[in-house]
Amino acid sequence: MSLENVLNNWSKYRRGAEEGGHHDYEHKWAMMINLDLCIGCNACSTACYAENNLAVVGKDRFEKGQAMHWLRIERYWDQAEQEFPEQGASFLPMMCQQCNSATCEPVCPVAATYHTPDGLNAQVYNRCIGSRYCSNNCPFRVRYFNFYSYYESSWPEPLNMQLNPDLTVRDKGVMEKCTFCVQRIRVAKDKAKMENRKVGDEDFKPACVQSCPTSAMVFGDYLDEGSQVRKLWDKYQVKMGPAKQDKQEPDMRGYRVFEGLNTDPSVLYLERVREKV
Amino acid sequence: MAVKSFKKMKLNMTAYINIALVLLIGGLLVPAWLLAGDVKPPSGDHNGKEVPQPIEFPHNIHVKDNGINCMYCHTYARRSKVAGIPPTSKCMGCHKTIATDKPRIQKLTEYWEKKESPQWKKVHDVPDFVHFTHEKHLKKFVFDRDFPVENVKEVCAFCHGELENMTVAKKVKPLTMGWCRRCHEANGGPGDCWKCHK
Amino acid sequence: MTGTINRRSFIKMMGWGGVGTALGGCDVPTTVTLEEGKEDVVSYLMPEEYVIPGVGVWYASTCTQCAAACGTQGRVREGRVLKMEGNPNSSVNSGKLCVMGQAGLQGHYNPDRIKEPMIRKNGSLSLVGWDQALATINDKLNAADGARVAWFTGTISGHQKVLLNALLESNGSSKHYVHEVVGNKVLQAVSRDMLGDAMPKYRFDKAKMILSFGADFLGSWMSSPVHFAGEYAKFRTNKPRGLLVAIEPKMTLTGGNADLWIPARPGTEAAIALAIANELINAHNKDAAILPESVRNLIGQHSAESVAKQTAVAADRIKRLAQLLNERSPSLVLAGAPVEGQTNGYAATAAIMLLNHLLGNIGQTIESPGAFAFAQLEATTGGTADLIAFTQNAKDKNLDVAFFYGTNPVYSAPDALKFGDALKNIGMKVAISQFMDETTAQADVILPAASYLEDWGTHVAAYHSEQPAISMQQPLMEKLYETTRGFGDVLLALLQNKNKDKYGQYADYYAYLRHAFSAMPASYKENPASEEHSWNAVLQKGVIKVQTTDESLSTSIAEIDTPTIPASDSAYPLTLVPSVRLGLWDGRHANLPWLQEAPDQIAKVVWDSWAEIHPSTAKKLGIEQGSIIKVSSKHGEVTLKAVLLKGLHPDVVAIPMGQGHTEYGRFAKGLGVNPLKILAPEQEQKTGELAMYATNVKITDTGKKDTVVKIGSTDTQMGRKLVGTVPVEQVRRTEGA
Amino acid sequence: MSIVNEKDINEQIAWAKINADVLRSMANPRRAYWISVAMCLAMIACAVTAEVYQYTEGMGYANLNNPHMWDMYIATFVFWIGMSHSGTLLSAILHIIHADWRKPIYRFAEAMTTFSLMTAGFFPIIHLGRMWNMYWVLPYVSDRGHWPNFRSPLVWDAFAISTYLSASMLFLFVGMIPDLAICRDNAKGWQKKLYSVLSLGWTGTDRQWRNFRKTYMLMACFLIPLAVSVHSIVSSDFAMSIMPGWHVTTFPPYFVAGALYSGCAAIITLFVLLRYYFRFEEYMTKAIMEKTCKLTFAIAMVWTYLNLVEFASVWYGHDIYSKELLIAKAVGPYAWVFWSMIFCGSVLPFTLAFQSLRRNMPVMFVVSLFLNVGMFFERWMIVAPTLSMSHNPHQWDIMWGSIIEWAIVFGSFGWFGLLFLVFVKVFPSVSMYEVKEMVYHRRRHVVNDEAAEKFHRRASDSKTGTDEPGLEGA
Repeated sequence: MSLENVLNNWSKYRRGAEEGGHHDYEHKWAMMINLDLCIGCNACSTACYAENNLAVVGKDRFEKGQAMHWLRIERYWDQAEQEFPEQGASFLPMMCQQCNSATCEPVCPVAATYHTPDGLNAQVYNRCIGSRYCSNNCPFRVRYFNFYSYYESSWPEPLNMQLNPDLTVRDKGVMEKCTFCVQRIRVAKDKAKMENRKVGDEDFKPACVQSCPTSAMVFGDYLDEGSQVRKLWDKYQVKMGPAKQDKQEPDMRGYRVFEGLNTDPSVLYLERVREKV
Repeated sequence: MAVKSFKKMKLNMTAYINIALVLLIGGLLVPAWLLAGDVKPPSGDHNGKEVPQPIEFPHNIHVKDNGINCMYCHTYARRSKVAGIPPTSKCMGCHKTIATDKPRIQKLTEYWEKKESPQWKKVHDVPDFVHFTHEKHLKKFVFDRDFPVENVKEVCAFCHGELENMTVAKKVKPLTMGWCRRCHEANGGPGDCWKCHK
Repeated sequence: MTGTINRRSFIKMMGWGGVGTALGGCDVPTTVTLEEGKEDVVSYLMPEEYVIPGVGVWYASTCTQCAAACGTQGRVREGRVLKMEGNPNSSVNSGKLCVMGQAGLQGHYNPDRIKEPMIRKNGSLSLVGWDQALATINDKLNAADGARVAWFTGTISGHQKVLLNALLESNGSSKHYVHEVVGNKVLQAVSRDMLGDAMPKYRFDKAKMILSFGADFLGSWMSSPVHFAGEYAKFRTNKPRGLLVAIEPKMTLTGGNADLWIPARPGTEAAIALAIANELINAHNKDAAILPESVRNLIGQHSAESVAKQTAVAADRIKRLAQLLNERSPSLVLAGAPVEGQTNGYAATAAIMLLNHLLGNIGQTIESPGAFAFAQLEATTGGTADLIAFTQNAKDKNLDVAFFYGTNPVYSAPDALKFGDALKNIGMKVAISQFMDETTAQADVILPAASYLEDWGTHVAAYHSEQPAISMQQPLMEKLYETTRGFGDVLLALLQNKNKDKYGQYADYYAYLRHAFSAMPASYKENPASEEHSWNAVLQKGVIKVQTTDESLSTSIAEIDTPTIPASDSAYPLTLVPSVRLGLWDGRHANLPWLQEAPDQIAKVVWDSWAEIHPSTAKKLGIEQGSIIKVSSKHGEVTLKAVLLKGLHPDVVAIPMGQGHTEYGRFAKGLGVNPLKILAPEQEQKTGELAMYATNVKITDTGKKDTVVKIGSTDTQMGRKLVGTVPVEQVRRTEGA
Repeated sequence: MSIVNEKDINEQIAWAKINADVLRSMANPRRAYWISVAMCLAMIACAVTAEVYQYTEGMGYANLNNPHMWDMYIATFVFWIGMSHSGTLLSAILHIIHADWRKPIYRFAEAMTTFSLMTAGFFPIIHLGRMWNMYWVLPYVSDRGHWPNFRSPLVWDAFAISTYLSASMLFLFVGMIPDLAICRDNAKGWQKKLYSVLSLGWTGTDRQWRNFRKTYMLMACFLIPLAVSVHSIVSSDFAMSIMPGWHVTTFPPYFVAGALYSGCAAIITLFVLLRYYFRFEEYMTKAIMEKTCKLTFAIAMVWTYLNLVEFASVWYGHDIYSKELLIAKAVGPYAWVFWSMIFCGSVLPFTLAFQSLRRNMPVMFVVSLFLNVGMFFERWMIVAPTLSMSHNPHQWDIMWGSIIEWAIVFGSFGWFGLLFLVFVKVFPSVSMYEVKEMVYHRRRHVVNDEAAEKFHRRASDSKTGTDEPGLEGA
């Protein structure tokens, strides 16, 4: 962003500040996760490891809390007081929520994390200087830092042949997080552009969505009225943008984690359903 | 006398401080303004060093003398992010018959018979966190503009220099980020970091 | 497009491969070379026209990470396979893939693969060429009496099975032992006797309620996790929404997703089932006439109240379940490992199965898969009975040559079986393996197998989904090590030695498959005119859909001998549950870092073994989270960390399988313990399967403590809404579920 | 005479003696000095070793993890920044309000400001994942044409601290010029050269004095808002976030108060040390100590009050996350830190309320140390618990500093000590000319004016070497 650019677009930045994140997107990638179908099987998480060159940190560093799982499945027992969890476990796939007014963006000293025109919360590895402020300011705690250089330890020959050349292998001192598989998005968009059409639902899926055995995850362009994900957001009467949700049917299942913090996440969760026997 | 004026100057410390501050601020902001206004297409050359290649491939002969299109050999350029080095089979396609007496061609034939391809050295290299794609650039500057494909070399030359006047390729443009950025700003290319850095 | 990438062009492509593997994000000046002439670029010699550098292409194949035979697609770029996904054409997994399938790549690129054949000469292994290795084997085979040659494999199907059978035949041997730790042989036996089909089709999508007695269909049941997860999704999204009740000793993934989870000590399930049957007959007047006299009496003895006393499952809860089953028809009642894994597992499973008869689910939610057109290709599923049989045979010195492929008995056999000693009686042990696992380490001849991403093959799922099919396996990239060979090629080589004139015509297994395909009826070919075209079409789709003839199940209920509840032993008060992790499975995936780092779905522990204990039991024994404890049975003991978990019956201690390898490469070796080792060698009376849930153990605290490496520091949400839960009534109102 | 009306300074001190005493303090270091220098160097060595290891192996060895992305380093950074404030307080604020009792002690306080800033500056750099790129936070002109994110408090930090550092160094230097002239006139050899350059040809003419006064006052006025802003900005590193326990409106004043507090405590410590080592009893008198203590006590009470304000606002607020965090602070794993912070910060200062204790140097020395320990705990309690127990309970985690972190923190004290030790031997740690002023003014009140007048004329006399010894340059 050259200085001129800043000055010319100042009003836009101001508006962004007022509305929380700028909202004039060309696409707005969004997700919907049906927690009633999520069985917590870890397929998405492992798919993420495979697609995004995530480092395997090993037992000791995992113990220190330095694991790099961009997508982790959180498991909770709902009935804490009971002797047996009779209604089973609650599973929550938690990854970067790609907030529209992300709290991580304003605090990065070098603007290594910022909002892309297609509504993604970007992390530019080669710009990152590792101040880790973004992670501190993330209420979901989904930003992971390369505390070590994992290249040798995590991909001993020939494991490194599996590394995905479409995205960078991060080295020590860099923050990273879920990107909604931006490399797939970019390829799909480029392909669509070469064919002079708009990118659609079927063009691509993030690794997690593609692997989910129960199809609990749905991904797409929120701005595309026809997209599956948009239909679902509308069905569950959750809107992106406004601080206050006004559901005609307040009992509808859709909700976003920490809605109250008004970070305007792009991931819609559907409450898990249980039948009392 | 000199000493005296020297002393005089020393006395006035506020002046010193003011000068210092002015220089400090000026030194930062003035060039900033100069640069901020600059959306001219990138200029500036880079004097790359001669890279020895297994076979001293004469671009000049192929491009200038024989007028072969760049994309005839670098055939992936319009289909992929990488332009690609022509496969040995393609070279042999012509050189089975053409100029077989030339030492270079004989060397090539040796490779071909050994069923190996030469270990070329990369000349135009960018860091691994930069994801440049030829495909899109060709689309914008050649196909969308209905630019005559036979003259595509003029477009290639923008980043790769005039290879028609070189034998083996030589890096003659800086290919730095600033260089790319200025071109993007001049031609309305994307300014989104995540276009090139992923 | 064909999946064959010839060696030359692959090697050349590696030049491009360098792009991805370089150190990226780091821009310490020393690691980023922008200088010209530093990196190599190697052009292709003769590129296939479909290979474009920088563009990934998806090829269809089949996953062999477990016996489910899911169809997969692999993303190949510059000759390297980079990512596995499900193949939408396969009705087994319909485009989805589980943890194990995702991690298959790491088995293929694993740094600990065996690269060259080895022969044991006076105790130590030495590298040899294939010719020598095969020669050694053939000499032995030619010398040996065919009846004393045995093959010991995992679940096997498709043309590999055909070749193997041919080989056995040519040896005049019938000794083919199929061993899987995770299997449902007892259930298969019961289904065969009571339904007339070992593997009937379970229609989750039709069922309004599922009552699962330890059937972890989301994890290990029928070893087809992805398929049943998909079925589960249909079951839940049905209107009205399906109701899932799980009765099991340790909360499995299925139990974790149940509407009601009821802990039950292993061995008590049958009693509960009979009590429910009792209720159904007496309270909900189900027709008992279909049952033989003895069975009716048996049911009569199990009133809800009496069973409640024996099993500590409240009587009104049993009544409620009966009522629900009566209301929600059709339903499904499933039996799983904890039921089968009893000395009277057959009876217990039968007692549960007859609920389906009572409820009239047969033909409704349990259907016949129909007869598969190519019987010779159908899967031979494995169990533990063969392990015991094989051990016995070896002990009796009945075996001169034994081949091991796709299974690791030395690891999975309980110490009490003395499998290791038995092996010593075998003249020559041949292991066809990718890794130096425990069994391979014992072998005299080691043949390095190609990974499933480098190999040809065909597979048929043991459990037939809606559309039974032959799933094609094709190489997604050139062999990493030229000196490895596919299983099919090895079989062919051995066959050619025996039967030159018949099998000599095939250059390799690929040629054999081509021939086999061309021999298939024209209806299976997209374009009968062009062999090549049809073949490519098949490879592109990845599956050959196979017609089946409709058949219906024959229901017959024979005698059921009383499923007695195992008496508890005061010296060994707890029952050991060797639980299956969807990931490490039976231990075969312990060398895949991704799966080691993927937390256990319920306990959320990584990289380790642990013993799950209910807090109340732990309190009694003075054990805390992370205490190092000794779990000892009459047949051995293991020392590991304690993890306090509510999802467990108080009389049970659960130790996940998969760890405790003494070999098997850098990622698996010396990590955790192997619960299978301390199992009692009890057998299921009818089927001879190992009774895996019938081992009593006791716990002693060593007084030491260690931190449990897991994700998630709290089990509760602290009243902050991360996961919301709503009653089904509300959803019925809003969404009409 | 009774203790009560003991004077700030004895107005009878001859100016020659002042020069002599101060210059003596700079001359021939004794063994104790060299030992302390050696110790400081050793401590620095520890830190350097630790840092080299961390730089090559990765930040992970500082026990950082998700959620603990910041830790000891930032706490220490805030601590040192805080330390730097009271120097400005004494030298600038008290200067413009003409509290002349500051005169004998402001010089080393001012030095302390500069040095603690120079120490603090290290920590944001050390804690960067890729410190070789740290200059990216500065708006330098780059070919890439992009800039730091001006919305980020960390960038404000970079500006604020560098400005404050340069300004306070300049202020320290400018304030020393007349004294440097005195040193010049009494030094020989290379020292003479050094001081001649540094004293910028000071001869003490009326014009010089006028310019000097103007400059000094101007800079004082410039420095005061700067000092306040710097710590407000540091506080906004936390206050600008949405994390419970950080997102607090009262943080800026709270931080400034805390800063002044720890600074004053540090001044007391150094006061006692200098007074003892350099025999400065006549200049650093008990009366001045009393005033310093009273000042410290007042600030301590302000700090305590602001603490209570914060607790109350959280307690009665609607932010459940902050409230749970506050409770966790008081009863959770960090409780012992929390309560010792309250004790050292709010209870211990009451010792300053008793005159007998105030005048007891050893006691004050110990107390002041504990006050600073308390303030270090305060910084830890600001940084750590929030990260441990923020919004998502799944990621809760308790963590203490690693050996690497402690080594570096430890070494930072060595670095500070070294700078200070060098300072006291190279520069006058008591402002001679201001003490002379002070003495002069006090004398005007007691002795008759002519006598004072006589001195005064001589004082502003530019020519040196008169019958009255010790007036050189003054």
